[in-house]
Amino acid sequence: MTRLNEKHVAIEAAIAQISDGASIMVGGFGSPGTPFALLDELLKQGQKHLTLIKNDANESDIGIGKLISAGRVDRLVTSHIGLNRVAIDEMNAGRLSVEIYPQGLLAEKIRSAGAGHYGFLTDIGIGTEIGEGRQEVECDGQRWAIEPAIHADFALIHADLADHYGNLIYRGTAINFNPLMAMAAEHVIAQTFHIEAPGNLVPEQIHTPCAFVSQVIQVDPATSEQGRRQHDN
Amino acid sequence: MTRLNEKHVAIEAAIAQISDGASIMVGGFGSPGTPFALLDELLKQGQKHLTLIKNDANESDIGIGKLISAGRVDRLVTSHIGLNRVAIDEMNAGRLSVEIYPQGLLAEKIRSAGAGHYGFLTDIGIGTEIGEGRQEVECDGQRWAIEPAIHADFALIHADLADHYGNLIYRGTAINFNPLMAMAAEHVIAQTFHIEAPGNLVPEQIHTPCAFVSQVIQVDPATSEQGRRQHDN
Amino acid sequence: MTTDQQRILARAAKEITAGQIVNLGIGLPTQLFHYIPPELEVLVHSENGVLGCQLIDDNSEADLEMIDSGGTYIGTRPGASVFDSAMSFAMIRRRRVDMTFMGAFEVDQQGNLANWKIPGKFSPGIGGAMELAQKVERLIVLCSHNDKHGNPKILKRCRLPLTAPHCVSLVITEKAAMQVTSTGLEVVDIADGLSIEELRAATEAELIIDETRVGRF
Amino acid sequence: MTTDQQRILARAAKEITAGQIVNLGIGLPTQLFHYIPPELEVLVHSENGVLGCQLIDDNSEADLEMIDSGGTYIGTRPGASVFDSAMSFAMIRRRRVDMTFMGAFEVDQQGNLANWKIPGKFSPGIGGAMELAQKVERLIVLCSHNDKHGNPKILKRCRLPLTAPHCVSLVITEKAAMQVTSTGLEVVDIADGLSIEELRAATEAELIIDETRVGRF
Repeated sequence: MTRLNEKHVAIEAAIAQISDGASIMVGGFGSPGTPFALLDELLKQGQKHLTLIKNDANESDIGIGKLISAGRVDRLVTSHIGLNRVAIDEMNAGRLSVEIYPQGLLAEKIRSAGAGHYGFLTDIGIGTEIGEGRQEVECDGQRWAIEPAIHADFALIHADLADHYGNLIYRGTAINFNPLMAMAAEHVIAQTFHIEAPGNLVPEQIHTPCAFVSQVIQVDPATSEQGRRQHDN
Repeated sequence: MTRLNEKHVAIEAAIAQISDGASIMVGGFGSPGTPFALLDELLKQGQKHLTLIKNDANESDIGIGKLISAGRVDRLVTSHIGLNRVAIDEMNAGRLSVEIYPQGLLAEKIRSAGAGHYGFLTDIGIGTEIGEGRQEVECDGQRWAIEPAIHADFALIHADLADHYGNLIYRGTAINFNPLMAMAAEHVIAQTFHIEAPGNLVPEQIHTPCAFVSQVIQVDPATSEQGRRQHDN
Repeated sequence: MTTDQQRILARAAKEITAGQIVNLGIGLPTQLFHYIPPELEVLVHSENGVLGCQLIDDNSEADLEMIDSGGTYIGTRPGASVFDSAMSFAMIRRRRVDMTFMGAFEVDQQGNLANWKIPGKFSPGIGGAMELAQKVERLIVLCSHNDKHGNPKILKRCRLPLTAPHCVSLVITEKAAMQVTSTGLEVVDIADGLSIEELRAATEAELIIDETRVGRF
Repeated sequence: MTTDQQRILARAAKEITAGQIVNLGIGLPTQLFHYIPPELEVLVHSENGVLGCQLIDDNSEADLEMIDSGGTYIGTRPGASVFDSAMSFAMIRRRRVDMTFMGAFEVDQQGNLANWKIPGKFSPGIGGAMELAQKVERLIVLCSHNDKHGNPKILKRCRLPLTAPHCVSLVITEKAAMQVTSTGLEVVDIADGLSIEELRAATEAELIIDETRVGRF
């Protein structure tokens, strides 16, 4: 692990650790919680053949939508891509491999990696098309589907507030998948609007303890889609 | 579920819902987080043949230690009972059935019920005495042990702060098993030092959302072991 | 909003009572926000991680980190909490959400529901629908009685891939409110001015109708 | 505290460096708190749910809701967090704790550890020891070299039920610091004034000793 006292780094150096072919968990449900600045830096640096794990595909011109549109993503593990027409077209054209899970199972598969398990046993989806092809096991006279953990090389996280050790606090519905991915990935890069000195965060209010976080990057809300209104409904 | 607007009740009525033979999860790691007032009321009301699920057995003259000493507990599911001489003696005399799990597995078995799973797959303890007798399954060429979820009729929880809907905030190391048990048990009774009107808790700071909590009871720190210094080391 | 939709929503709102936790699916169900009076102690769950959301007055002053699962900017009411996606679905799988309202492509007289995929045509993913459908105690479908070509959506048996089997409690369309029972689909209420024959003609499912008990809405 | 224990602790403290996350087991390892200077940026993890604990000066003013896993009242240092037991052990199983110090009944030259049960005599439960032993990157055993009857505790093969197999990296006793390697137990340091022969006589395990490289402590 990165040492506590060496985590606050520049965005370029943090993202440069990602190589072609990497698997990357990306926080966010829609726009809130999506680490737009980290994704824009990834777009700029040019890594390709990426596997992304994210609840949704953002919209086509923001966040991971930009990476998909630029042909940089080979595979997407997700629960819903309905708001991204480009992702749907790329999937239908066979250029983007899309693996779809029910949202709560996706969350738990990531959390399962974060808890250090192989996976978990569920009754969700048994007998439906989306539950086909899973290994099952009989326990207490009933069939249960095995849902293996989802692992990744990197997680890109958006937090509201951090300290220099990498303790993270999220805000509003920007929490979503971020704390789960922070536990799960091998290497965790978190962007945050504010970085405080250790001691300035209340221990009970920390959502992700610093032990899970490899690097923290301070970003300006005004420089990315983080500060952009996405839709007007 | 209890309706949101009907959760703030008297301690007698809440504990009176528990019958003989009930299974009860009890929060706490040592003294912090142990719901002493709820346990004292349970002692007073006289329910017997209880199954308790708690990290430890407290000390013999406080908390669940009192219930064990009074012969009210048939079975204890725990990770360590080293500080309670009476519990050890009762176990050795065959009057108390004790089921021991590694602490993190105990936490996850409870959390697994709280997440609505059958259980999870782990490599913890494979090849050791404490890992014997578990159902195993082969996935990706490796053996994994199945750890089934632990369920309970009731959970007795200690929080620092609540609102009338049953949202809970814990403090310090009194968090421990409380939020996990609050998710897991069928019926969740939480004691708390302070009860606020809904809206007075910050949404991001709530550890246990009210959806999981059946009743909240206000207790006075001074009336139970909650305010007693347990040891002087 | 059409008057048909308003009729559906007004009928649906009667199912919501004080003290409940309610999930509103994307589309028409979200419009139920407008039918929940602020003083009613109800917490609306949205599966992206919030319990206690409510409408905001002025979208231009929205908090950019507060949306519901449909992407609408929202506020919170007193008693609200926000949490991660694992907690949000634990709440669902543990049946801590009392009721959910959802749209449907098809629903049938066994209470089967199809609302996520039209093979070869529409498959953006399932989102949170499967777990909500499978686990929430009471699932109420809000949908038009027929599709835009006039074909029935209330069927004998769903033909599309299911979201979950045997999950629907009540179906509310502009024509009727129909309860799923062990013996079939029982009509509770018929729309004002609609005859039983007209309702049967617009429906593929066999409807159980007790004329002495059926209400109007 | 005995001088033997002080010798063990002083040697153990050298393993802790700035920026680490360290877990201190119940008993002797907890005393390492006294050897971590406040200015050293180290967070002490305690498995009951705190990262960043430290000693408090005045026990009579202790916060009654702040203990470590051994039951000692503690405070926190800047950068600390508190969390539930699932999170605490996720941290352990995900190898986010860099190092743990533990006591031992027996340890052997394969790095096996027994420290939780003496059949028929002592079996209070395993607590968090198994997961710490199995998953923490670097496990350092702190124990007396021999039991109170003078019998060796550093064995060829453990006889008691194991906490975890092949988990120990380094063993520190009052007589030696011994590293577990693929070829056996290699002596890194010998206590001042102790001869190699005396060390071998007090030890059941076969010791690998390179006289030109071994240090003193």
